[in-house]
Amino acid sequence: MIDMGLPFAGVDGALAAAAAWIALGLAAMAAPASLALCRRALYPAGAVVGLALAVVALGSLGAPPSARVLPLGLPELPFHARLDELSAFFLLLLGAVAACVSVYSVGYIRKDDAGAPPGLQCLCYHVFLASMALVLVADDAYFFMVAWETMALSSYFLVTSDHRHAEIRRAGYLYILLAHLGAISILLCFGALQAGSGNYSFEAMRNLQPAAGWASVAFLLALAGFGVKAGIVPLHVWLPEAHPAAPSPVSALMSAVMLKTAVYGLMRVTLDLIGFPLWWWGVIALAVGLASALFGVIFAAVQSDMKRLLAYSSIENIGLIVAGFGLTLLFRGFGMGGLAALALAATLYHCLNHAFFKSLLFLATGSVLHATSERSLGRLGGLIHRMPWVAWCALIGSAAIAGLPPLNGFVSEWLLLQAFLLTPGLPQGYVNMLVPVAAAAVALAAALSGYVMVKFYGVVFLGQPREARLAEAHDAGPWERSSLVALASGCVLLGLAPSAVLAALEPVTLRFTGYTLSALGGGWLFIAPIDPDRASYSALLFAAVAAVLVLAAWLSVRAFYHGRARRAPPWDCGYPWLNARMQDSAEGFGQPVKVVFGPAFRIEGEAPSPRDPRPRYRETAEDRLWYWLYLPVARAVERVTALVSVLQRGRISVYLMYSFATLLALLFFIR
Amino acid sequence: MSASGFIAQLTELLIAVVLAPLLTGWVNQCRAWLQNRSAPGLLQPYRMLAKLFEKEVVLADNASPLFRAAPYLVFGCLALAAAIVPTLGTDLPLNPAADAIALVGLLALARFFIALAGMDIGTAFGSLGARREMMVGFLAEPALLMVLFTASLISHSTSLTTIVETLAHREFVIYPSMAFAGVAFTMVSLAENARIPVDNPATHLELTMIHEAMVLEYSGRHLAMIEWAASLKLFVYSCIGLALFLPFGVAAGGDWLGLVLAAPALVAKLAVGGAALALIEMLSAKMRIFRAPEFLGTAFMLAVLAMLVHVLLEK
Amino acid sequence: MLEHYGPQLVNLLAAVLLLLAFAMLSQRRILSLINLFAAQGLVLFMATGLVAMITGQTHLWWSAGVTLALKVFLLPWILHRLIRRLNVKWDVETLVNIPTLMIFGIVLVILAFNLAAPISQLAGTVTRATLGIALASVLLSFLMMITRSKAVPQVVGFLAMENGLFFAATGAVYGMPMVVELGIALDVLVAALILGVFLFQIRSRFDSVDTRHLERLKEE
Amino acid sequence: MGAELALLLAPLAGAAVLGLVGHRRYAAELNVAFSLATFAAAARLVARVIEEGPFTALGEHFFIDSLNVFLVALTAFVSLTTSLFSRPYMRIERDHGRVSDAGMRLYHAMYQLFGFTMLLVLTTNNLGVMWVAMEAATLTTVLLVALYRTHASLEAAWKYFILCGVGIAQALFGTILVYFAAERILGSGMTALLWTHLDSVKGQLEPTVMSIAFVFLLVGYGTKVGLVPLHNWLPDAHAEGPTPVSAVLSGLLLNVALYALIRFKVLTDGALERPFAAALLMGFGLASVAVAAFFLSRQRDIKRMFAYSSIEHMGLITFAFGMGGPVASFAGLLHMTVHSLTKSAIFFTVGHAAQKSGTQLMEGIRGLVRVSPAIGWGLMLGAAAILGMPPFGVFASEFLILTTVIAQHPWAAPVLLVSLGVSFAAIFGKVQAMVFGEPSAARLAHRPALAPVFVHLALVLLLGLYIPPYLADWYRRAAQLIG
Repeated sequence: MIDMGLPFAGVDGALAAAAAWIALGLAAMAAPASLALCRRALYPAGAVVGLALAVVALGSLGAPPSARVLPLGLPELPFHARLDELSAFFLLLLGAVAACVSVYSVGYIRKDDAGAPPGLQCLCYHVFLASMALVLVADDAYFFMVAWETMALSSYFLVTSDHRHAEIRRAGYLYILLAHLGAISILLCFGALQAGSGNYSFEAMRNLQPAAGWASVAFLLALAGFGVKAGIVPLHVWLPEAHPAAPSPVSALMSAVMLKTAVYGLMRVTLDLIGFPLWWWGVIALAVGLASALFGVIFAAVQSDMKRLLAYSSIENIGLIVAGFGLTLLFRGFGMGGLAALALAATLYHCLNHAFFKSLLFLATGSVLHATSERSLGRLGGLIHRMPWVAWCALIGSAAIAGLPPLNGFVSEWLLLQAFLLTPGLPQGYVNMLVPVAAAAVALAAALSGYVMVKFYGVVFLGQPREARLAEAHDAGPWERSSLVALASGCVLLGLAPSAVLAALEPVTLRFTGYTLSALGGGWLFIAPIDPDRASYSALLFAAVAAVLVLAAWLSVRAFYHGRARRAPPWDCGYPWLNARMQDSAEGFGQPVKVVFGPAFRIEGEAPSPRDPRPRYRETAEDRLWYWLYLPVARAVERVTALVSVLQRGRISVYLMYSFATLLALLFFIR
Repeated sequence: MSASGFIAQLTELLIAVVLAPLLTGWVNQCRAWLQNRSAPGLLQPYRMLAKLFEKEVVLADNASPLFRAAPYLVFGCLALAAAIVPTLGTDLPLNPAADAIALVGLLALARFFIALAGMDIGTAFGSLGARREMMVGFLAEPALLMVLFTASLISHSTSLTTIVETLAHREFVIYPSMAFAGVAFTMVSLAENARIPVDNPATHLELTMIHEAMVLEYSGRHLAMIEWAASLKLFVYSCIGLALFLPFGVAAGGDWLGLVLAAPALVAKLAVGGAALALIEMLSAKMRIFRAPEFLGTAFMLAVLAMLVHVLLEK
Repeated sequence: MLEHYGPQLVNLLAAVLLLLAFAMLSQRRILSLINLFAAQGLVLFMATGLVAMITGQTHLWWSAGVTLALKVFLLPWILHRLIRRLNVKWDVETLVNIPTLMIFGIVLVILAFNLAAPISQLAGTVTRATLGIALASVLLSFLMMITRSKAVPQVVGFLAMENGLFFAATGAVYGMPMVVELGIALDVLVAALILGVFLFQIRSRFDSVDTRHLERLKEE
Repeated sequence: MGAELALLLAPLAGAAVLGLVGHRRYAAELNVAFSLATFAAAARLVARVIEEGPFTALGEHFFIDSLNVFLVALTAFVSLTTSLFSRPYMRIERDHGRVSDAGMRLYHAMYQLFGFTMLLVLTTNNLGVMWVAMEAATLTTVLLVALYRTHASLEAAWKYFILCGVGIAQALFGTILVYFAAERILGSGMTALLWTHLDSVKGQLEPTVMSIAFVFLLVGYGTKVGLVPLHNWLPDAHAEGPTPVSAVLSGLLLNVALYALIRFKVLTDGALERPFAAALLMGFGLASVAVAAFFLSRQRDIKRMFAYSSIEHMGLITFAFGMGGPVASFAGLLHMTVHSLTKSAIFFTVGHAAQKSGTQLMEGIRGLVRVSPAIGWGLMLGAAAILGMPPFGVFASEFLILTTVIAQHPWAAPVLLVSLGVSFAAIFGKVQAMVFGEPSAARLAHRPALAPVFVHLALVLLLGLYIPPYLADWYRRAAQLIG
């Protein structure tokens, strides 16, 4: 396990990083209109800070928790900050991703006179980063909520930075509204946890043991509140709207890190503050998570906007994470520490992986967006020839997110499935029944994500360009390139060195489940979560052998035969008039999923008649939940409003009558 | 790893790579007999491979490096898969490196690349084939995984060799779950190997073809690699089937005699299996492409059912 | 003699006050409404004076004087000028039918008495019974304001309510301290003046002082 | 001695002077100067209370303690900033010909007089005088609301006058009853109306009388606080008066009325052992929050919408005081402060926004950040603050209130949840539409005064992150007083 002594307490380092980010943001306000300032100085500095934060977090993973009280906040309740293993892990994630995204932003931000001035965006960006860091180190309810809502507000401003488009405004509104509702529910969760003691510091909540009833209320409130931010079904509606609306670096940050802060909050409340999860909480989390996973991936498969597709895929991954977390709770609830450790490790591992490949893909879409100013899959294609760097990095990202060995996505799914395979040991009949179904759902989601990624990559980067102007597309600049490469290599490394990652995760699992994985065997080359005889996996060996075999095949073909190749127009079964419109469109590629999972969608569209001279085909697959859940609520509110406004009809004698009636009623009431 | 293990591993790999086309040939021959046609020679696949290797490659103008790399990647993946599955002995050094889940992942990796290669040229057929292949994949892959899970629930391990040892070398027990799993596995392997009733390797009808549509643009050595990979895939699936359902005769760790005896046993089992496959193909009719999801959905459900049955009856 | 009859007289005046309140409640014509208001002021003045005589509290004389000046002369005069200028002098207001109004008024009176009864027992003053009547007249003038749709009657009702309050102060506690009395009186005067100004402005805007024209600000 | 006198005399003198020269060019500066003087006096008073603690002055006619001194400071401060804001604002109004010379004179005089009456309500020790001053405040603001002499403004002023006049009359009856109850212990005369004396003997006050009295006072002063269902005058008056007046109305007058109510609540609680006043306050507070929240989403006039938001927040404060206890009362006082700061800031921006786009209807106001970023961001941040978005101070108080509610009265939590959610949806949706998007606004004749806006928001932000110890002590002491 990694242990590098820090000269100072980890929490101070984290707070310093947050302060530095805020300072950078404020510095941008010195010259809000100057692009050069942000590009030359602030974003690079931000990247450095992110790197430093990552180092600090890595260093304090092994170290004992460090706490600090700031002279801010409410009189009785100053800001408590504390950095324990869990915070350290998520801070590591934040720092690494933030560094890459900041580097990318240096190359990404352009002069845009219409949207918000660059200085303002820089401010919001860095405040966003800082608030996420503060969320992760906050150690009392008030500090946590302040950081949490600041995060929501700053990201809202980032999402709406180009607010001239109505749909972007709508997306931002939906986002901030749901975020606020979630925040209120989190607030109430803390209110339930402090149980009338009036002490809102997490320390106090840790110490006092709420009654099971209150604890369950708190858990459900937390699941709802953090679930909104994480985007689990049915609270996900804001996510596919907001992520595409935001500038790509922001989408990357939101998807890669912000969703994880919600996971962090859920873990913090359940495993740490409450401390004694009940097993049925795990069942709920499991069910919700799997539902989100399937929902997300199914909807991702039918999207025709590349950023929406990635947003839905985020819902899927978060679903898997929540499912893994539910499994952790299940094991904890039945007191199986070792298995809980396994599930927790898988969950955290997947958080890390998702942070890497999802930010990689979002940044890649950002480069595509800049090169082609096109987001719709229907007008892209063949970019692997125009922008090879982006294309190859994106290939790694896609393979990783599809959960293919030997990349990182596979490792976490492998661990997760292992955890599932161990559930038959549970002392609860119905849960045992649940397991095969759950495992099947996970497998199905994984396979479908492969489908989605083939669609995404194939339509964007392969085939023929669907528009003429894609020929002018240029590859990403050096800054963007370097950050893409960094993230891609991150995906590879996380995939090839699982034992190191698991070692880094040990302190977390040790603190929250009392067990570690490496204690159960393995070694540096193999990972064997339970025991080597039961299951083991060595990405390195695996990849090496595969590479050797591929190379051997190639070389021997070269050796025994020849390497001659002739270029010619595509054959296409001899059909001579091939053009780009003959390829599958994004909708076409989604068709099988629409057919197979028809009931999940609310499909409407029209097909052209056979002898239509200019045939047009339109089909939209919408989210049923929108019509089942959200619109009815809105209508109900409308109705109540209409009812209430009867109070204000403008006639003065009626008003007088109100106060008269009130008076008389009260006079009766007291007699 | 012991020397014997290493040798066993190597021989397994070589046998797989060498024998795979033979299996394909054998299946075709059986089918021809059943359709009482005069069959092509047993070695026909080898001849075809040799011919293709000799021919020069004709590449589409806009073929990307991915297109050229894909055949080798696919071949490598399937070769590795063949190496993982215990066919002769169970003392394999590669075994701890990759278990059943990794095996499925490996097959998925191969599918991923072949599908991307199919989309690379941007022809109507290519993307159509890729789409259908992935459609088959996203139902077949989890089904296969569930089948393997059933086995690993029985043997409390996902490592293939442990599974085989459990099934082969303990006293014989009847596992009802394995019956479900067997049916599911058969359906999956039919679909995965582009066999009737899901696909028909013999035709190039755009209405029906899946696998062939993806590889239409390939020629020469690339096509050869892909064909070889296809027969390797058939071989791998047959071996998985044998390992799960007829694991008898596989040598336990490191006894040379066992290894020597295992080889003929394997050949015999493959012969039977191939014949059975041909028979199934004979008896069933090609189904419409959108019936395929139902077919595979059934397989998936059966596999899940198998797990449930295990949890219910065999605890 | 005075000690003996004084309280009874005060109670008598209180009864008259209540009677006047009912009269105002049922009065249709604005002109006579104002006269009734003036009469109420007079009764109030007499009551205050009487109490002052009984108790010999000097500041009550002051407030009696103020009442005379304000409620009997100044305000009625202002109102008279007002209605002449607005020439709504002969305006007749159509109200909800009077019997129901009467019944409701009686209910109010009962409530007020019930409410005041326990308090009056505590009162150390000779005129303890008057509190209930004062409360009743306050509520009655409130009711009157509700049932009137024209502006001037509402103003009158407002001022009548002030009368009731004054009477409550006098009857229950021999009047508030001087400063407060004066302050209240001043407020009432200013209020009346402002109301006058308003009525003219409203009139000049909508050439009518019917508050039914004042119903534009509302929620659809 | 002296500070409190200056505090009252400065605005009075200001009213007199501006009554004469209020229409001159320099009148606005004079207005600012007098407000500044008032603020200076308030500051001195604060300093004195900090060092000496509560004291009475001018023969017990005035009483300064931690409860009212912070309100005095707040009032003086906000009226100062508002006068700064009204300088350019009223000039623009005058250039647009909406206000005549006489109007300006009236405006400035009444502005000062209004300040005077509020300070009198706050500082006086005599409950009768408190009533008189409250009525006077009504009268002055009535004139201010009617300033434009338009149909709407006259209607609003009339309703305001009648409703609040009647309400205040009930309050007078309540005051008389309190006097009645006190007289039996303290004897007839002035002392029976002095709050300090009443407070010392509150235990012996007759319960029945006090409960009836409190009902009348609640209906009376509650009308001015704007508690549902006595609130009907409030949206009209806020929407139709000049914006500076709306700012001081909802930023200060409501607070002052609530202050009066609290003074009586203290007495009533002392007299009754059962939590009678508390229950009433909680009920009315909750009703106001819920009803106002649902009113919000139908609004088309921007000032009207924020008027309803004021009702909501006053309801929340009342609810907090009703809950009582150190935390809730603390939160209520904090919320009073941040609400008046934030809401007045919002009205400042709203005023300029309306002037820019020449309409108060929200569909006519679009894309403010593009035309003038300062106004746009001011409005956006102000709205975020008033909606309880951290790190603004409103969140601090709402945090305390909500967490206390969950712990003490869980049944009320869902109501508050729904209301807060609905009001957030309504206000934020409309504000976003006004601030963002394609602009629809013109240039202004005079440079808008936005310093006040950002000063207020900065203060609110500060209170969200850090509450200075002496301020916290005030709140605590005041909270103890309220109980």
